[in-house]
Amino acid sequence: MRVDKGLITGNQFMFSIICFIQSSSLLTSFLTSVTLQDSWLIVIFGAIFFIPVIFIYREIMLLFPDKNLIQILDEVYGPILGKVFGIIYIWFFLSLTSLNVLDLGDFTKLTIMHETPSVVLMIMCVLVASIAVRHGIGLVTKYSTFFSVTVSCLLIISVLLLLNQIKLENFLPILSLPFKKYVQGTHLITTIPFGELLVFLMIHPSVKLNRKQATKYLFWGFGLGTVSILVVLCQNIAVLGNMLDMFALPTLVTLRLINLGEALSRMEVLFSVILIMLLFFKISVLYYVSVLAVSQMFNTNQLRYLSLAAGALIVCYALTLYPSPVEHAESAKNITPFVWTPIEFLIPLLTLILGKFKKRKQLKEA
Amino acid sequence: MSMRLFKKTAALGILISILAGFSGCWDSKEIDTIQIVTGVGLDKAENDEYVDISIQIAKTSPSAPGTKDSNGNGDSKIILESSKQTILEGVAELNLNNSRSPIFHHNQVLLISADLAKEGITEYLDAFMRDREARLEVLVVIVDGEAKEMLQADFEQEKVSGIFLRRTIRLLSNVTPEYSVRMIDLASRLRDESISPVATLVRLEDNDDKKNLLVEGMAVFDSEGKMIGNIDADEMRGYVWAMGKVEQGRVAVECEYGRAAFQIISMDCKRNVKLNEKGQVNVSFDVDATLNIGELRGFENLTPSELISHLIEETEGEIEDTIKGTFQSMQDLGADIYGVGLDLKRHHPKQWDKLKDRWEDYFSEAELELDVNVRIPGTGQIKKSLEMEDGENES
Amino acid sequence: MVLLFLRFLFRKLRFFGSSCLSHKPEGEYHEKQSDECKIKTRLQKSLDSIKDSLGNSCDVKTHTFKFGPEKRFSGAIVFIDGLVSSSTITESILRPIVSWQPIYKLGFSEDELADLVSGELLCAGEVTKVSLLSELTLGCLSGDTAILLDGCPFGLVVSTKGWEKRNVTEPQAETVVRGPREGFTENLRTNTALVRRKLKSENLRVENLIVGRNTQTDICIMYLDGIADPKVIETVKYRISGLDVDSILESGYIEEYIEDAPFSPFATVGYTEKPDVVAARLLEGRVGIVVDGTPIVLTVPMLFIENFQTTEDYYTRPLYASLVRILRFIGYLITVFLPAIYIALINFHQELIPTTLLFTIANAREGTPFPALLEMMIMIFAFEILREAGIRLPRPVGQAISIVGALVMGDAAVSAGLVGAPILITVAITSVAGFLVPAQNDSASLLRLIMMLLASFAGWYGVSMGFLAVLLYIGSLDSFGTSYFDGFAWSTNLQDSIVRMPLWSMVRRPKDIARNNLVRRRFFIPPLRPHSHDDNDDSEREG
Amino acid sequence: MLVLLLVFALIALIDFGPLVRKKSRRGMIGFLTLFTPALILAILLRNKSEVPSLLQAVDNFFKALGFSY
Repeated sequence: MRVDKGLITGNQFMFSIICFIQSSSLLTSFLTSVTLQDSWLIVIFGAIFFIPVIFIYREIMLLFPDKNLIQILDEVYGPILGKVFGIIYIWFFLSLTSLNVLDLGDFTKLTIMHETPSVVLMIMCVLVASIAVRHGIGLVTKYSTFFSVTVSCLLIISVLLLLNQIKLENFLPILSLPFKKYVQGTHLITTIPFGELLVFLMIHPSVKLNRKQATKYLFWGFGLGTVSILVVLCQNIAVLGNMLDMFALPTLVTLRLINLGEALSRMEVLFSVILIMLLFFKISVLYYVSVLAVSQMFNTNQLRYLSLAAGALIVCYALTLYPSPVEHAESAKNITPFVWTPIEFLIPLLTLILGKFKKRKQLKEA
Repeated sequence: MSMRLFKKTAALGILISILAGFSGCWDSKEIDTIQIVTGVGLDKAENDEYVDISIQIAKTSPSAPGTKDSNGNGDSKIILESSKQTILEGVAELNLNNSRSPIFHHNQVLLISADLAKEGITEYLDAFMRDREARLEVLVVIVDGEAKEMLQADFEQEKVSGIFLRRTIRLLSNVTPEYSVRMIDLASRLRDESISPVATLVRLEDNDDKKNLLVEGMAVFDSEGKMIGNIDADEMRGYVWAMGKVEQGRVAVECEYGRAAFQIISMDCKRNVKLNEKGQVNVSFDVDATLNIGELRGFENLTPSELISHLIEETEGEIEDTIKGTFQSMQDLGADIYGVGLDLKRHHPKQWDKLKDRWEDYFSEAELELDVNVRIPGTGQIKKSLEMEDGENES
Repeated sequence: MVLLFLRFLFRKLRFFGSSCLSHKPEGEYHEKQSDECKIKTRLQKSLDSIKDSLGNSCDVKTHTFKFGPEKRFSGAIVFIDGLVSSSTITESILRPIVSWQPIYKLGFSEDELADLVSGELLCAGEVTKVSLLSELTLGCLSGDTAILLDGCPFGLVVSTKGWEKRNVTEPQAETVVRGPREGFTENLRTNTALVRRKLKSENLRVENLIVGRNTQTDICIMYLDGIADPKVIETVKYRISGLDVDSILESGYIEEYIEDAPFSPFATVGYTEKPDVVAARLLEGRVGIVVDGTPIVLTVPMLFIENFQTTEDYYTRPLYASLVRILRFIGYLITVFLPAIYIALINFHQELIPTTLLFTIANAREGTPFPALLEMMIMIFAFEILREAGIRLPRPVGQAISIVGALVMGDAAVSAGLVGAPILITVAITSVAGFLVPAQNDSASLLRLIMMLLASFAGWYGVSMGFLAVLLYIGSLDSFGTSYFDGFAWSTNLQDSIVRMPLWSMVRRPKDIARNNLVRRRFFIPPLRPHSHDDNDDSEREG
Repeated sequence: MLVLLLVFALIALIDFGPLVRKKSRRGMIGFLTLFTPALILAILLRNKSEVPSLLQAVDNFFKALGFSY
């Protein structure tokens, strides 16, 4: 039973993928603290390692064109096991949203509003996001083009403004870190920014995609998103050099260093607001997906009336996640990749294999 | 549908009003309740765990904007002082007994007195890096004397000496970015043991009542942040030329024919560092500079072609001596301000690990190969100076 | 105390909610329904009943006459003086009937008399035979003449409309530098004729509806068959004909009754006074609603972008038109967000202001008593009052009031130290920028207040959250099935939203308005050169 | 504390009312499964009592298994 009848065009789907990946370029501090000046290499490795996973997602999308993830799980694993996996995924979506809301709260507190308690910032953001979620997928992804184009222009402007402070020799020495760091870096980048594309398995039913379109939109979205992460990372490395792992938010510090005379300096408030809007887009997509998953689990189509309750749960859950931002960064670096790997790679792979097997069986019977 | 929309918006409105009412505005600081800090000075207090903090605040005089203070006392700045162990306590104390809270966003410059710098500045920088309000592009300046005095000094161009300092140093940095040492540059050099930090050194000189500022050179620090010496104005030029990226400046040459002064159009220095077979560090600078003849005195009986070739030799010699001189004095101090170690680390990380712990000694025995080539394209507006012979001129 | 207030508010909401939901008709809803009675054969009796149903008002004129061979038959005409043109009555009705000299033997009864008179005698364009008294009175009231014949159960209604009409002039509100200057008038027929003159296509449909019990206003729905979306036409007709209201005096009534988002500050029904705008919108697949008695014509469905489009964008060169359109977008953003940004800057993020400017602002605000928010609100209300006063007063006086008032008041406030100079400049820029997008002036002043409150509460973050909330709210509205604002999504609509692409490249109509007939013209890069003389040069610019 | 309850009451009013009016049983269950944990968490957080975080528990579990850098 289709929970949300909203239909979006292929372009909106692609641009929301781009926005989704771009918004995680804001919080690359966990990556740069692991692999200092080779982070840009890690992004390329991560992208290459992630391409097979995108194939898995695409196959699942084409195998079940009008079923979202929860329905797929029910159909492939049967009612009991399907429900268990469904609950795992709902917990995954909820904690992803809460993590991002927590990041937003910390980021805003660090950049703009130093004394305001981050709870108020979170509540305001979730409140506005609930407006989008109440009106379904159409509204959530409607402004994806607008956001991604604005942020791309912002990136280009900030690179131009920082041109005089970019020192290319900050990229040296290349590949001088122990191999273990590179493995950790790649694993980190494939799970945190890229792995979250799994949520689009919940959104694909409202985009009528054939095989060619699915490939085009998925790969173009993923490609452009990775390119923009690469640009942000190279800018941070080039400007900060060896100070990269000292700052909690390298992107913010790079923006603070723009100083072209009296007027064109101290402008990071301007830039950080636009980055916050991008993070808002990611939060509203994740928030929508969690509400969709919950209402799909109870297969009720009263999606609108669950949004505020889910919002309250997300904010409260976000407050209980980690006692302090330092702990949050610490565990995000070391443990979370392992926690997300099964959810983002192993279970979808298993689902695909079982799904193909079931489909072939059905074809034989019919 | 419309009825639900009305109830929803009304409810959301109430929610927001509850939120707003109950919360109040944390961050809101009305503009007339703040003081704009334009300069911070750190001095050595009597007993040595304390540090004197003095803050320069631009007084927004209630007189109508635009009219200069006629009475000439020109005290458009207030100096607040306090003396505490840590900077935060000092600022908190300043905050207490005064009607407005200082904001550090517009702080232009951080002055540290030389004798405080001798004991080490790393721990003082930490407070400025961590505070969200402080900017990272604040200039760090070492004052040969009292920092507080510098803040109180009153210069003609700019009433507020913080801004005056920033503008003078900004002018200097047109010559080369090396002159203006920002907080982040100093911190990155402090943190990286392969390069030793430098900071601009300034002295306040007051002839009769007029005070003016003399940029004396650079203060050199070791990796723990203690000031171990300084280089004067001439040696500073040697350092700056060796770092490359020079866009302005002048070179004066004295020789038997007369005196000549040149303007530097551009000067670039390529550096590479390698270990020669004896395990000794070999540093090679090759500098190529384009100079314009600014002024010629003497050189009577020389044809322009001879003049040009002669001047090229002279300038190459002059540049070589200055760079060698500075390099030698740095080797005596054992402070690698050129970043020779940094280049080694970047290009040959493995060899750098071997030399890392005793880098000062390796640096002080390093031998320098220098090759300078100068090009003099133009001679300004006049082709020949007045006394020169008229000969065929192919410049 | 808060709880008390909240309970009172919710009781009010529930009352207001229930009354609106259940559509229970209240008492006064039923007026005196005139009883449907047929026309009586006795002439005098039906004349009297018409008279008293019209209440013997002084402008109802009746005239009885005798006609036919030996003046055997008698008849009467009823009309309302002032609505009819007396010359047409005498010429096309009285003269032929009275001077009727039948030459052959009359062998017919009284009731065929009505057919005979209407068929042979009357030389008027529109004659309808009616059998009910109420139709007769309705005809009289709308400027026609009612003819009653003694002994005949049928009456005749002849259209003799001829009241004073305003001729076609240039509309005051939408002045234009280049392009047609004619505007609609109050008369329905003239308006439909003006649009007909623009769109000489046979599939331009004009359908008539009558709404409003007391006003009986004629409403014409105009659309281009095949281009307009049938679903939209059907919704418009359903919503208008379903209106059971007592009066429609202006198209604004219709707009409120049929719009999709009644409580929103954003109008989701477009209105204009110029026929070329209506024609352009009909060509794009919209439906026009012409209301009798008002020059304002509604066009449905409306997009948010239409507020930023003016007719001149399509008549001037595309490059300049795009620049002006971007300017309008920036103008709208300024008028909504500038005061809020100013408050956020000086209260929360002083580091964004360059140092020297910060000193001047601090100097200017040294003595002013009010906090920034209150000061800004005072000034904005003052400017709103001045603007409204400027509009209401007659043209020359109004202009003087608003400019002089603004200058004098601003200057006095600054010198008195009540208000800082920077705030005055901000408010002046805001109110002037508001005129760039006149259609959205009402929503801008409302949003401005909300943004100011958010700015004083949470600074730049609050403003950005407010901006997102407004963006999402606009995105959630829809007007007659099409989404009100498509958020500059990557589609062919981008050709005419932020920038106006050249006409020859705008091949498709707006995607979600003209659903079934998208292609509008063939793509070709002008100029079209005839093939004959350009064989030699290499341009093979194929159409 | 009062404001917290007021806010949650408001959420219930806006969302739970229509659900009841539409008599969609599953919708109500879904709402309650989201609403009650949020309310409990909020009350716990409000009076500062220690709340064990689920994600940290999962992290420690994975760390115990040795899956960590």
